[in-house]
This record gives sequence, C-alpha cells and structure tokens, in this order.
Amino acid sequence: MKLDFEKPITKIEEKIEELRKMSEESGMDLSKEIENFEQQSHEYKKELYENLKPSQKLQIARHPNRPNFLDYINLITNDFVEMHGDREGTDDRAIIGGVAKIDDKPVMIVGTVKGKSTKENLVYNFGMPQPEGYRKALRLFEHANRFGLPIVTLIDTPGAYPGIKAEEHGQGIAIAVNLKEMAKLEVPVIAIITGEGCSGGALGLAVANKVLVLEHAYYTVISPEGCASILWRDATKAPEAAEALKITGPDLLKYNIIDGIVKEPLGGAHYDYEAMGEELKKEILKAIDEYKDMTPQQLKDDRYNKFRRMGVFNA
Amino acid sequence: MKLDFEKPITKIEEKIEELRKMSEESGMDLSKEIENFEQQSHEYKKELYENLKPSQKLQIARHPNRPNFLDYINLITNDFVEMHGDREGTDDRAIIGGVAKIDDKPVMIVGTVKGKSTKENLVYNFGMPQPEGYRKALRLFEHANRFGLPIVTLIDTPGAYPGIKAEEHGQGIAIAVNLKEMAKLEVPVIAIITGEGCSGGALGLAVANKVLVLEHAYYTVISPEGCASILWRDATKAPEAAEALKITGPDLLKYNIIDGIVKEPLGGAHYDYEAMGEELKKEILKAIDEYKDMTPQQLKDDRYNKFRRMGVFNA
Amino acid sequence: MTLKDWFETRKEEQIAARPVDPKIDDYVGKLWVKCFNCNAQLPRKELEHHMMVCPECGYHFRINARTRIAQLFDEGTFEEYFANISPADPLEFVDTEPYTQRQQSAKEKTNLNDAVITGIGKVEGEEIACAVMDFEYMGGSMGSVVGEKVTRIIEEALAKKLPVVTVTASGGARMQESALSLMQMAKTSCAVAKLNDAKLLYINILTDPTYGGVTASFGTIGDIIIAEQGARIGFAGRRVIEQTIRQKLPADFQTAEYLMKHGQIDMIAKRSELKSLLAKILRLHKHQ
Amino acid sequence: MTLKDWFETRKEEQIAARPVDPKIDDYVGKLWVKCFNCNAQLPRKELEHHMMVCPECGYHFRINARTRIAQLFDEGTFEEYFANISPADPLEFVDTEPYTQRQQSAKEKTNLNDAVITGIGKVEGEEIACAVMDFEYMGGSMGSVVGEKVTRIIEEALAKKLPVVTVTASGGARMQESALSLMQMAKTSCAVAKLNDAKLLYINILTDPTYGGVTASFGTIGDIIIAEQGARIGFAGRRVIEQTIRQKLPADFQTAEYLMKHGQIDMIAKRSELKSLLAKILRLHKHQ
Ligand SMILES: [Zn+2]
Ligand SMILES: [Zn+2]
Repeated sequence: MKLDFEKPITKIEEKIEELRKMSEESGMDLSKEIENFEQQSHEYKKELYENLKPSQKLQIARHPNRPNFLDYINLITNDFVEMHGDREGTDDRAIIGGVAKIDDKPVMIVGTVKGKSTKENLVYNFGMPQPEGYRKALRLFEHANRFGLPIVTLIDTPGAYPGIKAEEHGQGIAIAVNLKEMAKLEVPVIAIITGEGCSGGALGLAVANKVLVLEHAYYTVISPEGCASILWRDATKAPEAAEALKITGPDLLKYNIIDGIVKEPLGGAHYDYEAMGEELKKEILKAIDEYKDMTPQQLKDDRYNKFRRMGVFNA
Repeated sequence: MKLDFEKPITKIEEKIEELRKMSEESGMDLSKEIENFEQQSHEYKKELYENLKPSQKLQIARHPNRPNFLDYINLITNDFVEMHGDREGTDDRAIIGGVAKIDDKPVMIVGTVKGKSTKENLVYNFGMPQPEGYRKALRLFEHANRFGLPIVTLIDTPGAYPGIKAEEHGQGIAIAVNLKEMAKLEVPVIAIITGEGCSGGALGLAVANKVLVLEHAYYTVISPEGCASILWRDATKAPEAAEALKITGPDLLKYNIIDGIVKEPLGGAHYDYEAMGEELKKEILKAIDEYKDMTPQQLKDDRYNKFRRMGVFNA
Repeated sequence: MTLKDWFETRKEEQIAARPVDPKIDDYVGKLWVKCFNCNAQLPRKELEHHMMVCPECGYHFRINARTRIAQLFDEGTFEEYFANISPADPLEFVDTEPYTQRQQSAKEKTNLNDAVITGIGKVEGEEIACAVMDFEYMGGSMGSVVGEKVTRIIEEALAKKLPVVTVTASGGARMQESALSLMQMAKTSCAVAKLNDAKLLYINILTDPTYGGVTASFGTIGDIIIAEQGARIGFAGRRVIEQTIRQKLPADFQTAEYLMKHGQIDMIAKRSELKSLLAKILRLHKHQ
Repeated sequence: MTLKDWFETRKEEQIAARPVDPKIDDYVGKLWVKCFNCNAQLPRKELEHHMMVCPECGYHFRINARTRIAQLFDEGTFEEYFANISPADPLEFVDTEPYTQRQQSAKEKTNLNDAVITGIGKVEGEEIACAVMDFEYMGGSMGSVVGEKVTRIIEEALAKKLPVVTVTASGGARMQESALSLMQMAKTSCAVAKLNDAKLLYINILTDPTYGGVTASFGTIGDIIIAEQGARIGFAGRRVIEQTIRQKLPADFQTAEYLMKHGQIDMIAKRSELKSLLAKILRLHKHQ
C-alpha cells in the first residue's frame, strides 16, 4: 500500500519500469538513462521522507505493513519464551511479553501488539490494552526486577481501550499503578515508541531510563484527531493538530521528552524489516550497555531525575 | 432457635416458668424450689456444653444467630473505617476489612462475613469469598504492613466459593498468594476462627503469628459433610467424620494447630454478644501486646517457625 | 413494575438528566440558585451554609479550590506553597485561540495561576501537605504547572515527613502542552513512589469530575481513595466510550457508587463528613 | 454449522468424554494400551518411546514420579533427598478403612513412602532442586510428609542457592490428617516466600490433575507456571462446583488451555518439549 504523498515516487518508478521494458523489447541500451532516473528517484525519496509533515509521518507510523511487536521479537531476539496472563483471570493479547535474549543478553521484553488484518486486530484489539494488560506487564516487570533482567518495552498503541469493562476494571488505576511501580524498578528500563505512542496508554509502559522513538513514530498526549475534535471542534483539523502538538522525534528531543531517535530505512520501517531490526537491536544493546554499571539506587535515581526535570513553566 | 441437644434445657426452663406462674397465681412462695431448679439448670447446662460432641459444636458454630464479623466490629472496635475493593473491578462483600481502634490501638481488621438472613446471605455469599476477596484482603494486609498496623483477622467461612468465575479468576492462586505474602508481613498478625474455619478458604486469612479459635468454633481441612461423602461415600456419616477429623479446640491445641481457645458465654456466643465481645477483645489485646517488642524480622521468623513445625511424620 | 424498580428507573433518569458539565460560574453572584438535580430554588446564603450541597436532595455542587480549602482545613492553618509558579507556552500552541489567551482568561476567572493550589495546613489539628485542584481553571487540566506543584508538595512532605492529601477535579490532560503534559503523569507518579518508600500516608479525594491523566496518575494511587458523593470519575470520557463501543452507557456509569461497586475506591463521603473522616483516617495512621 | 463450529463441538465432546480419572495402573504391565482419547490400540513399547503420549492424537497419559524424573533429568544426575520420611497416623484416622492400611496399600502399589519425590539433579546441565508428586500414592494428596519434603527441598535450595522446580499431580488435601494437612499449605508457601526474598527462581509444572490444596499453595505461586498439555487444573473439583451452582460446566473447564485463556498460567508445553523448555528458562535466568 502506497501513501498519498508517495505518488510522485510511484510515477518515477513506473517510468523507469517503462524504460526497462522499452530497452528489452527494442534491444536499445538505455542503462544510462535508467541509472539517471534511479539516482533522481533516490534523491527525491530522501528529500521527501526527510521533510515529511507530522500528518504524513502519522500515516507511516500507522501503516498497516509496519512491523509489529511480534515481527520485532523475530527480528531482534532469540529464545523468546512468552509469559502469559495476569494470574487473575485474563491474558490480554494487546500486551505481550516474556523473557528472551538479545544477542547473548537475557532481557524481559514487553510490548503492545497491533494486528495486520481485521482478524488479527480482533485478537489484539488494535493494540489497545485493557487494565488487565497493564497488570500483566507489571507482573513481568516485577519478575524482571527480581531476577535482574533489563526491561525493554516496544510501544505502538492508539491508546488504552476506552470501554465499559475497561472502566469497571480500573483502566486509570492500572496505568497509574504502572507509572508508580515502574519508578521503583531496580533494573534498566528501555522504552521504544515504534509506531503510535498515544496518551497514558503508551506511557503506562514507558517510565524508562531511556526513551527512544523510531524516526517516523510519534508520541503525544492525545491523538491529533481527538485533539482536533475537542479544541477545534472539528475532526478534519487533525493535520493542524498534528502540527501544533509537536509529536515527532525532533520536537520531542527539543522538549526533552525523549532521549533519541532510531533511524528507519528509507521510506519507513515497512520497506525493510531486516534493516529496521538490525538498527533497533543495535540501539537497544547500546542503551542496555550504558546502564550496566549502575547500582539499583542509581538506576532509580536516574529514572526519577529524568522525569522530574520534564515540564516548562515560569517560576 | 434452640438446637436439638438443647431440648432438655428448654424443658427445665419451661418447668421453672410454670412454677413461677403457679407461685404468682396462687400466692404461694415457691422461690426456694425455683432457685433449686435454676441451680440444677445451670449445672446441667455447664455439663452439657462442656461435653459436646464435635457434631454438636458444629451446630453452634453454624448457628444463624452467632455473632458475625459486623457484630464483632461493633462489639470490639471503634472508629472503624471500611476500605472497600480490590482496586481492580470488584468489592467482594464476603470479606470486609478496614482500619479501626481496639481500645486505643489502631489495627487493620479483616474478616469473612456471613449473613443472618437469606437476603443478607445473598450479599455476603454465605461467607464464601471469591478470589477478588482474597486480593482485597491482601491489599489491606499490605497497607497495614506499610503503616505498622497490627492485623486482626476474624474467620467464619464454609470455604472459598466453588464457582465458575472463581475458578476462572484463580481461586487457588489467590489463596496461595495470600499464604506466601502473609509470610512476609512485618507486623503482628492475629487470626481468630470465630465460627467455621473451613479449608484453604479459612487459611487464606490465617497465616498468623497467633491463631485462636472460639470455644465452639472449628477448623478443618474439609467440611465433615464433604469428608463423609468422599471417604465414606455417604454424606450422612458427617458426625463420624466430624469426630475423626478432630476439628475442635482441644484437639487442635493438642496437634499444635492453634495457640489458644477463647471462652464463649455459656451455651455459645449467640447467648451473650456483649460478654463474647469483651472476652474476644481481651484476648486480641493480650495477643497484640505479646508481639509489641518484636522487630519485623523477629515477627517473620516467629510466623515461619510456627508453621514450619506443623506436621507429624516418621523420619 | 414494582415500586422499587420504578424508583430505580426514576433515579437513573434523574442522574442521566443532570447536565454533564454544570459550571461553577453558573451560580456565582446570583442570590438564588436552582439545584441542578431537584430544581429547587435555593437562597445562595443557605446553600453556602450547607457547603454547597442542596439541602433538599443532597446534590453536591462543584466548588472551587479556595472553597474546598476553607471547608477542609482548620481556620487560618493553611499556608500556600509555590503560588508563584505559572504556566508558559513552550509549544506556542494555537487552536481556535492561543494558549496564552486561554491562560489569561482562566486567570481572570479564577484568580489562580493554574489549576492547582498546594500547601500545608491542619485538619482537626492533624498536619498534612495538600494539593487541591480547581476545575474552573481550564477544566482542571494537568500541564507542567500542575505536575510541578504536585511534585513539589510531595517532595516537601517527604522532607517534613507529612501525610499527603490530594483533592482532584480534572478533565484530564492540558492538550496545549502535549507530551509535556503527558509527562506530568510520570513525574507525579514517580514522586508518589517515594512516598511509598518513605511509608508516608497518601490519600486521594476524588471530586466531580476526575478524568483522564489525573485518574491515570497521582489521582488514584493513594493508600486510601475517597470519592466525594456525586462525583463522576473515569479514565475515558462517556462520549469517547460511546463512540468506540457504539452503545449507550448505563446511567450510573462512572459515578462514585459505580466505582465503589467495582472495587476501585475505598469509600464514598458526603461533603459534610469529609473533614472528620479525613481526620479520623489520619489519626488511625499516626501511632507509629 | 460451519466446519469450524463442528470441529469445536467435536473437540469439546472428546474432551468431555475423557474418563475423569484414568488410572496409571490401568495400563501398567499390559503389552497393548488403548488410548483414552482416540481409542487407538498402541504397543506399550512405542507409547513409552513417545514418553507416554499417544502418537496418534497427542493424548498425554498420566505418568508416575519416577518416570517423570527419568524424562526431565539428565541421566544419572538426579540424587534423591529425604526418601526416608514416611507418614504417621497422628489422628488414628479410620473411615471405611484405617489410614495406616491405605498407606500400606499405596506403598505397595507405588514403592514410595508418600506422594512426592524430592531431590537435586541436572536438566541439560542446569542444576535444580525439585519436588515431583506422584498421583498414584493416595491421589497425590498432601499430608505432613509431602509438606515436610517440599519444605525441606526448598530449604536445601536456599542453602545451595539453586532454582526450585515442582511437578505437581494431586487431588488435594490428605483428609486423614485433617488440619495437619491444611497446615502444609501454609508451611510450604512460607518456604516459597523465602525463595522470593532470596531471589531464587521458582518454577511450577502443573500436570494432570492438580487440584485443591496444592493448587492453593506451593503449586501455583511460581515465578513461572507451566502446564503440561492436557492437564486439568483447579481449586474446586468439577462435581463440587456443579453441585453448588446447579448447572453443567463447559467441556473445556479447567483444562490447561482454559487456564491459559484466563491468565493463570504462563505457558502450555507438550511433554516432549518440557525438558528443553525448562532448560531454556533456567538459562535465561542464570546470567546474574
Ligand atoms: Zn436539589
Ligand atoms: Zn490417542
């Protein structure tokens, strides 16, 4: 699936394809022309993807072929052993986690899961966790804490699920408890926003020592659509809201919300799973390594101080 | 409601009443005879209640007028503030608890609740907790632990509820977690079996430094009826099972299952709520006082060693 | 239909019929106030005498932070902290109106710098650190100032070994500060973690309405959670949920009673009982 | 009815049709064994070669503790501990038969002193302390001996800093020891609390059937809980629940799959995968 703003690329690529065919059919040597066009195409792409508007990045972040948590498990870990359930009645499939190795390092890896088809999305609830999902995550965090395993979270969620059962079972409390208990963890916590990082539903897995976002991912207090319909009273103003909310990597870095941006393959992660996996794995290992000599108290202080500094006000 | 084996007393009391009437109507002085009968009645009662068979004590323990947890709250505490809910979707009414003062001592008091009418029993589920009840109890125990409040549990339950939702939500795990987490508590824990103390459902609130049972209460791994229908394959053999299971105070003391017996008013707690309350309060205060100088570690060790010693085997 | 059923239905209709956002300034300055619930015409003086609770039906009017503080604290004991902290506009946010202008209007309306007052005072003689939110300042939304003041008062309590009480009233996040607003959830919750470690009592009082980012952070991780009678409390708003699940919600959805039934709060208190209940709880945890 | 529906119905019928208590000794000594699930006639040798799992349908036959140990541990590495501890009869319990006589029969049938074997051995080279229950000894019921041996092997693990693995198969409490049996739940769970404090890994493997007092104590408080495929696991038995709620239970009630769906176990493993899975988990927790 090509996105709207990718249409010019498609046109160039069609032209190249046409040239190739002509060359074959006629026996003419058009290799120079083709090379030229390809060069142009590459440069065009680079410029295009480096200058995307927030609303365009949003489309990449939400692309249906974007690698999901299960893809990353395959791409960057081995020996993954999934740990199911909250031990209290529910195994929320919107949050999956377990122990695994990244290279030779055992870690606890936990993430939200989006499906790639309607059928899958019914299973994973479009990556929108119930309170029970956050409680499962906390169980796994505490397991990691007991056994000294660094925690890696991969976040791609439009938010915590807004439903009747979710409210009845304490969606707010479940997230709040995670924020508080993550503050107490005595192991390194690395959170990566891989796609959508929307509101408290994302933050509930992201009270980390290091927070990274992928190049085309976004992190915000509310979806641009939600913001537009509340503040502009007009959901079609979502692109303006996306702009105003400053939700992409460079802005998040500027306001000290995140610690770094993970490069994506040209055009976005869905164009090259392997390359994306390699890059992500490298960044995770680098981050874990950074914390390897910290004491439990230092890790807690590091996390506290990081969030303590956030906010801009006059005093 | 008088119990079967109390019929002889009823007869004597009727006779006394008759004499009184005769005396009034006739103007005759029968006070000596009446006093004599009353003396006899008292002695008879004493002998009767001190020599009850287990199956008879069982009837007292299950008497519908027996004081329940809410009665004891009224009788022995003041400033009770109930703390509702498991923070996860449920406020199981079969287990109630909160902070209160006993005399001037702040405590956390938690207990199972039986209703006294069909309507009440629908609310309290006949004193049979769901997993969520045990989780609420654990939340309160951990609260007490954080704030240094001694914990008092009052137990009167035919067991944890055997139902579909209970199984789905982890009845076994909920009880098991309580056993394990109660072992870690750093405050004194006093458990009193006030009526029925049946199986894991009772034990889930009773991993205590001191375990007391009321004089006519019982504590067992399975109800005599359940035991009879499994081992004798005949539920009518419950009295034999009650005998064989050694479920009453003196036997429990002999096998070091409990630490003491709390005297009940003559005939059982339901004959005199005030007196029962006074006695229970005295015993609880005495027990709390015993532990007041122990360090957290000593309290944990005391509890561990107590249960560690339980069991009889050849080696 | 039995009488009881009829009564329940009527009650739910009444609850459902309540305006979702009764504003405080609807009645400010008026001599007579109409009860939102029972429509009684009430002399303003009498209503104030009853702590802004309808003497006819018990309906709890929303009150602002200053009124709340006057009701909760022993007279003259509340000392405000961090009053000078005021909002910035780091994102230079403009929707239908610039953020700075919204700040200005809110300040004029409430005479506050932002949506929370923090300080230390006494409740029946018991000293506590406290954060009281004000719904009238931009819907009690949590931005950098709310997060900072809540965190600072908790840190003050840690230094002075005081219990902490929050009184929340919030529509959720301050969208105009985007991720900076979101991070206040983490910041305040991390501060509460320190209260846990220090074994200092932390009590949440939830008042009407408490939603979104406050519900999902410092607002609901108290050792004890009290909801004021009549409060609506939730994570997601009714409209968002109705749009998502495409069905009507029960009338009592997200009421204090509903939350209690679903095990999320420890207790419900009438406004008139709140102070003595709070004092009682503080005393029960004071013996150490 | 779609094919999928039909299949689901068939599956549930098959599950429901399984005998509730297939005894191990039903097939001991026979040259041909009939699968309880698919009725296939299987040569005993072949079945043993497949770890007592039906090669036709995957049905997991119940196995005893010795067989389990042979399957799980590296050959020759398992050293038994506390084998000499044997049951007493403190209550002098007699139902339709004296307890002592039941002990005697069970011992003759199983060649065990009680329903658990404890020891230390290696799984793909990883050293663990282990308690393996035997359902054939009085239905794997937990009395003083089971409680004592489980507690001792945990204390041994604490001293030697070893992970602990339990393999349970139990109908519940040993009624003949009444409250003494009940107290083993507390005793073993208190020992597990010490494993937590010592940060030693504790793994539960639940096999068919695991019920009652074992489910409600040391059997389900592992850091990781694995259910063997086909296991039925619960607190209360089906019959007790059916009597209480007066309705039929779903066919898959209390199966491993059912427990997984309801979030109570971490994973399900086929018998053939169990050893390598266990070793993998042990290695993932070994780095410290
Ligand atoms: Zn009114
Ligand atoms: Zn078969």
